[in-house]
Amino acid sequence: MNMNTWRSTDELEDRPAFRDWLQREFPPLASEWTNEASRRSFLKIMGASFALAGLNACTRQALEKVVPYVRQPEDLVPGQPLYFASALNLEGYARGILVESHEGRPTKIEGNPEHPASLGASDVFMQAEILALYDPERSKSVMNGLEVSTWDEFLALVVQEREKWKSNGGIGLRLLTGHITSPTLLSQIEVLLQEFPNAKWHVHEPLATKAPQPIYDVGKAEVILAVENDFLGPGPAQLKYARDFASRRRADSGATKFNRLYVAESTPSMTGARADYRYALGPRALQEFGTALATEASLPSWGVPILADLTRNKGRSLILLGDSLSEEVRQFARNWNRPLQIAQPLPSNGDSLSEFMQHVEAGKIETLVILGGNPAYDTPVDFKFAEKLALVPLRIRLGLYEDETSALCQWRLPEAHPLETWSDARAFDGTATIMQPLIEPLYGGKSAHELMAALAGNAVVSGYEIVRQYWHAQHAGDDFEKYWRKSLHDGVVAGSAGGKSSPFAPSVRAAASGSGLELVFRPSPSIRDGRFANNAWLQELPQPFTKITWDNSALISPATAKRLHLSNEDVVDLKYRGRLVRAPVWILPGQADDCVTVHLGYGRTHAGRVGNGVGFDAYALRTSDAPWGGSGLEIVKTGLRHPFATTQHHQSMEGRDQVRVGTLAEFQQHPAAVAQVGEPAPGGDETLYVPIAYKGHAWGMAIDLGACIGCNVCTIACQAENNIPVVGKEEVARGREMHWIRVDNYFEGAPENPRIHFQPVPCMHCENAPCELVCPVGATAHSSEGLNQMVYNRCVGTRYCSNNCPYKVRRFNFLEYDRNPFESAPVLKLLRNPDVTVRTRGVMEKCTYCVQRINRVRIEAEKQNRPIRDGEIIPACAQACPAEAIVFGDINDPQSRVAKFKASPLNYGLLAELNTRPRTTYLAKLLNPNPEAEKT
Amino acid sequence: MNVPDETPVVAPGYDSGSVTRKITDVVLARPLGRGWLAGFAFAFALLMLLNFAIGWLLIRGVGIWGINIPVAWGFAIVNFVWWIGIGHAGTFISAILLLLHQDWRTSINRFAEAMTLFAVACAGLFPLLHLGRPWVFYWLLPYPDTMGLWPQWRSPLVWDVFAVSTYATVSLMFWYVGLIPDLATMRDRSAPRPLQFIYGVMALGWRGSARHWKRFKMAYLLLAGLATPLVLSVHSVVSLDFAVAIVPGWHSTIFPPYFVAGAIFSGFAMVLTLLIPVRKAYGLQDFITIRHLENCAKIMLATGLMVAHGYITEMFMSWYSDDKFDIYMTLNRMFGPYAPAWWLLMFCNVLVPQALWFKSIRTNPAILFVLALLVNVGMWTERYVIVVTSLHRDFLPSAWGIYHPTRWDWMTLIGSFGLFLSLLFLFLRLLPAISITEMGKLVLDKKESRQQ
Amino acid sequence: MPQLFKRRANAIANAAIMGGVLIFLGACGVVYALGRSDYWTRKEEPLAQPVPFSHEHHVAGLGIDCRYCHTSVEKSSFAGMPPTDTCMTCHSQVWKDAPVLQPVRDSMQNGRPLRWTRVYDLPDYVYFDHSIHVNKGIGCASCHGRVDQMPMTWQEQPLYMRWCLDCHWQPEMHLRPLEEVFNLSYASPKNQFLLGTTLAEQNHVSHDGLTDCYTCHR
Amino acid sequence: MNQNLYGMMAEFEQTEELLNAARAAFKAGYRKMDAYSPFPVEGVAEVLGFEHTRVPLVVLIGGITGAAMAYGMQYYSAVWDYPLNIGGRPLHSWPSFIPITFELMVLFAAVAAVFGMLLMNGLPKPYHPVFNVPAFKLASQTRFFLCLQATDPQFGEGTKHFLTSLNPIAIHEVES
Repeated sequence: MNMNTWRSTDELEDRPAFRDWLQREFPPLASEWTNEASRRSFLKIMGASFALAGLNACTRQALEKVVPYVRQPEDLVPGQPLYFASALNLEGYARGILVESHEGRPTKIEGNPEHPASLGASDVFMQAEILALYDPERSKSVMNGLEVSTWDEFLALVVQEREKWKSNGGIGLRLLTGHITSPTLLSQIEVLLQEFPNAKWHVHEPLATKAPQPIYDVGKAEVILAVENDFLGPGPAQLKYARDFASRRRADSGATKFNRLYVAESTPSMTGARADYRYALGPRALQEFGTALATEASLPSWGVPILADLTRNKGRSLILLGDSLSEEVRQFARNWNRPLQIAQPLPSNGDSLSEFMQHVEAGKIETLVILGGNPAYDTPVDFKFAEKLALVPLRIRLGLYEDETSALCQWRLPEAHPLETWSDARAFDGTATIMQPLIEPLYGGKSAHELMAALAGNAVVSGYEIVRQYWHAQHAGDDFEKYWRKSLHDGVVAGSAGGKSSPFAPSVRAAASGSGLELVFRPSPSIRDGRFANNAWLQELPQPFTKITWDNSALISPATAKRLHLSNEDVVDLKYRGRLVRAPVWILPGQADDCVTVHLGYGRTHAGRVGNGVGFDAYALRTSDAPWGGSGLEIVKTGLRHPFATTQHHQSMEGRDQVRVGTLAEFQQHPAAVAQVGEPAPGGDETLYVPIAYKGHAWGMAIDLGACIGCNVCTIACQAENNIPVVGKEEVARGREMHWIRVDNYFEGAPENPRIHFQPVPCMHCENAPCELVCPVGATAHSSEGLNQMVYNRCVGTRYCSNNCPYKVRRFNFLEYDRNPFESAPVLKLLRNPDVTVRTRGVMEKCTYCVQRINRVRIEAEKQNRPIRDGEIIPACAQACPAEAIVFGDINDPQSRVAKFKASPLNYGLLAELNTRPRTTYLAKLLNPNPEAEKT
Repeated sequence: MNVPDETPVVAPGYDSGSVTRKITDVVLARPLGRGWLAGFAFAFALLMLLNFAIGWLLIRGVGIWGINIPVAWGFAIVNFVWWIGIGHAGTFISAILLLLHQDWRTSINRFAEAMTLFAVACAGLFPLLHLGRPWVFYWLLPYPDTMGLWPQWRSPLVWDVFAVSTYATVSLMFWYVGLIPDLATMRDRSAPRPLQFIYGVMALGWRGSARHWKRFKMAYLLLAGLATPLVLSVHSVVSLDFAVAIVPGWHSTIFPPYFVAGAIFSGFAMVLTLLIPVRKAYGLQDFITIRHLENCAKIMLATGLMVAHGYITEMFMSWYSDDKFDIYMTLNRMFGPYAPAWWLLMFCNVLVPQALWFKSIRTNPAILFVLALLVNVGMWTERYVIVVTSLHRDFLPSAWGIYHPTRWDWMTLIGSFGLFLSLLFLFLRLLPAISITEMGKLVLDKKESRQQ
Repeated sequence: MPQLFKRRANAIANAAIMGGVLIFLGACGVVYALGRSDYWTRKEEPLAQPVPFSHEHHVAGLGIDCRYCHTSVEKSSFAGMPPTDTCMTCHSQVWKDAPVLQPVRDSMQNGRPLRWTRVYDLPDYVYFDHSIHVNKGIGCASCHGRVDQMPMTWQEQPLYMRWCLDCHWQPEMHLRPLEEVFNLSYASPKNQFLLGTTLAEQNHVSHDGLTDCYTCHR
Repeated sequence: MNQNLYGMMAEFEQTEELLNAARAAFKAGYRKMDAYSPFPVEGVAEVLGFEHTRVPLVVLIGGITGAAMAYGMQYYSAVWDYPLNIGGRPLHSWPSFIPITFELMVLFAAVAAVFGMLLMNGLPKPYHPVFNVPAFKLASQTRFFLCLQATDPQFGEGTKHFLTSLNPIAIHEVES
């Protein structure tokens, strides 16, 4: 009985000796039995452990308590989750969400289908936000210097300050925020600035693009050229773009005419991976290409057919340019794209950071209020923000964490998490969402609204009133209550799209000139600009292409590596414009030659226990004049080595056909030619056994490789849904990551510019499951609906099933991961999905097709005596997928979507020749080459 | 039977009485030697190391080992297969050679059987330890539980449980039955009352009655008859742990015979490794003669060749099957990250035994000893190669991994030697290491055959 | 030589062997029995509660329906434990100041919930759903027994897996008409099998899937 | 002659002597007798009129029982008691049931052999009259003994004389 073993481990844990021992055990870097004391205590425990191992079987189940409410909320049915609509911000832009809440505990975030920026899907940051909510390391109390203070004491201070401001119109009062779209907050700021005309508001957003990109209708584009523009990658509009793009790449959905994607970029991006043609060029070359494109002069030979293709489809073609390209080129592109523009570029306002810094130096600033952000960490290094901040006498910070910026401020106010507060925000297209709290602030945080109200001398009002008042002002009239409720319920404010939105912090144009090695800055695909650095889920999420976890690296091309005699894990000094950063090297096929890409967001010093000291800080090289990189980089080998923890050591397909790719043309000529290759799966009759009939439902899954953009959200959605533990860098390095669905990444062809393939791999739920055959205790067996069941509490941990699984999708609890530093914090127990068992040490686990969801739906349907509808059951991965690449359903029902997918000639089973008869199958990936380009 | 041209299996000039005296004196008359004490102390220290490693294992879990996904089996299974293999020589000698009337076996079968028991004890340890939750090992046994669940009979691991436990039980009984008359002798020869008493209890009051002897011989013969197919089945079942799986490098029909051959191969290597020092230390050269060593060497040569044949067949089949996974596996063994291990095993198991073609080497204890040691290493490496290299790169390149043993892996392996040696030292000290009755009979028969 | 052993040694030897065998068998028997014993399963063991709540009094005496307190039993996996104010709906009038109800009043005042001891405590890896059982015609009494006759509530059934399976293997032996689900005194008729089969027909209770592992374990 | 006499015992040095003695005794009509030797002596038992043993039969029965139980148990649990779909294999996967059937057959047969033998030999029997003879300790080492039991009708005054006629090294009276 695993609960017994738990208890026995508890008994051990209570011994202090053992506890700090465990501390030293994790990370397992620390040696187990170095010093005398622990060795002695060890011998004690060793004795105990034998006793316990014996006693385990002989203890009665302990008595548990059941604790009812005192007053039970009306709409709450104990044991049944509730869903609330809200929104989360990325660089200020809202992505609508639905939050699942169990007895008042938010446990899971899904996209809100009503919301234009999520369309029911989600990105990795949305999924991980739930962990951020409970993060035990968020700042918990108002601090004044080293003193623990209170909100009231702070208000007292504000009162004094206001007297001063009243007298001088707020000279020296400065507001520094990230990018804000919240209508309420904007109006609050406006009010403040009106009251104190001499006060000023500055905006800093580390990843803000130079000029706001309009939003285009990718779904209508026949031809797309993306230059250094990762529109399928993480970003405020990623989910919409991915959905629209994928909708034009489905051979099954009747769309016989694919769109065509050309990508030229310096470092592989999700967009590049999906391209029909990809060109790896350094920033300089890209700039030249851009100019050539705009001027139609001196276009490289490979560019000619592209331009032709674009021109042929003018009006139905897009040129999407990255920020590093010059304004002229971007203007040219904007004009070109106008026909497909769906959302206006948002007007810029607000004062720049450079101006702010001048005022700081000039000593013009007396009181600085920093709302969120983390400028001390992520402002351009040439601003020397951190050291100059001391010139400001009074520094007030509202922040989620005691981070680098907080460390420099006297007054530090704990900020409430978006899931804890009333607020609102706009999506990229202006659609407003009213954000409602799911839970009382866990750590007594305050929202920006409450702080602004306080500054405006109106400290008493609650966040709720502030937001409500704002919207009441927008929608006067007696049906406001209805309007309000509807907006809350739907998660979008009707007709708010295109509404007035907020400033972008403009950053000066990138200089793409000079010579020598080039440096390219990119946000980290996992932790973005560093704001998610303390989120263990994201840190452990294998980054696309490199599959590195818990690190960033200097990405260089194979050729460059050869030239500089560098190999993976070599540590080098990056010397750039008189600054130096020490970084480990990773050789990335598809990276442009003589160009080094570094991911921002790492090397945090005040992120928290999870994020501190992970990777190196690339901001230390990032200057205000060239935020996306530039020339003049020097690499000096140090001779040191830095081990990476990657989850995929082998990225060549070894001539095997796990990912099957063809062209649209091939497919249209011989539909079977693309997917039905290699050794065929044995037919159903080629068996000595009596085939097992699955009479009722037969659950199955189809994954469309043609749609997958490799965004990783399935992995993290699964982690959130199934209580999958984080194991830490050491364990990942040992090959013990626990993700139930992994996104395999293969490179095909020449290493300088290979084709890149993604392949999400969950459990295949084979009908002839090899794993089941070898389990000595029947801990894994087949259900009557064809699920490959894994019963944790029966598992004895022989691990034979994993050995015999050709897909290696099974995961083993080599240690008591639930007790490691990433999981052990008591508050994290609130995060657990109550419908999924938390696994103990020594048991196997794997993808269950989210059986808890299947059972929930089945029970509801049974209670209503009706059949289960197609699409009613959605596993976490499928629900999160922005490209709708994962389809789940009943393959016995010919009308179901999954059955239709599986009927497609593109459908194939992974390693089906082993006669495992997988229930999870794949749809081959189709490319749409340009006949002319083929000629050249 | 007599083989005039060869060195005798017993040096001339012994009658049953002197044989008895010489053997029993090893235990009864000989004082507690410094050598024995030192040896035992060393073995016991290793045993404590094992204890230590196991304790930590139970507290922290199998994660302290180097295993991972994909290589979910490591040292534990390698050691298990290796030890169980070593166990096979004992039964082979005492059962199969008995049925074949190889009378030279008499002077070494007792010792070999003891070795078998201890090896099986070591082997039995590992399947338990390698479980993620060892405290529920009993779920592998059929018993009427409150869950309504049973073992999953299609799993080779369950077959293992039955095969190994049967093997252990039968070997133990075989060994003990053979001991009974000798225990009677010990009872009657030992002076101090307590000793007499202990041996007396163990001898069950054996008095050498003719009727008893008749039944005894019959039972012993039948046990031998049963042990023979058993010993073959046990390692076949062990090999099925691999052969039943679909992993390239495991999924092969040649495994059972080639594992059995390998087992006997390594078993005899271990017999030599132990006999050569022991016969010297206890001056038993007259009973354990060069002839014995040479015969063991011959068997090693034969089984070694079978093993080599196994290797070749494996490689041939993976080429002949034209299965891309299998071919890759074979090449990966030769040239992949674990190539050194593969070449080492080829050297130890294929090349080294060829030296045994030469009588001069077969009859040179010193060289034989070194040779046997090499074979022991080789056979361990073979299992390592089979377990690890097959797993670390199977079907999907994306799931390929690498395995490095941790210090806890090594401790457990080395510790198991401690267990083995401790038991062996105690055995040498407390029980007649050579079958007295059979030797007595043997010298008598020899005398008769000489008289004729 | 004088005999090493006394005459009776033979008897002793035989006795020892016999005894050994018997003790082994005995031990097995004990373990077997213990696993099924009421001690081990806590069957029929009345547990101490913060308030000596009597189902007998409330159900038999006052005729309060199960669902009055266990409100979510038809809707949710969890049958629901009555919040304090449910108790107070009556006990603000009757037994207003009975000392035994002090904890209830305290809870109401200081807003701290009552902490009852679980009587039916399934292991954490077992997922039981009340609503589906109730909606498919498994009576409360089938698992909870005659709570209307329990002054102190105890666990009526052993709750080990085989017990669950007995019903999941043969639901028709336990199904009752839906209107009888909350009737504690309902007695299954002689032709239960026939009745059960027809009920299974009506309420779509199918055998396949009932004994899948994932039905209860995830 | 004294009442509590178990029998008379003659001590020999050679197996042949024992054999001849036994033959003679049998011819002389002695039946209740036994021969003792440190190792099995060919033919003595037969001479004493002990032709064949039932050990093989016991083993056979043991083996059959083991095999039957093993297969029965597997069939019952896998097909009848809790049928599970394991990797799409038939419930009655008889080939997979063979190994355990074989192993348990061997186990039961072996156990039957050992315990059958001990039981039929009436062992353990720590106390036995023959041990009363001091010289008998050599029976497990170098000497061979023939013991005529007092309960034999032939046993009487003549017995000692008869034994002397076999010229043993010594003759011992065995106290019961």
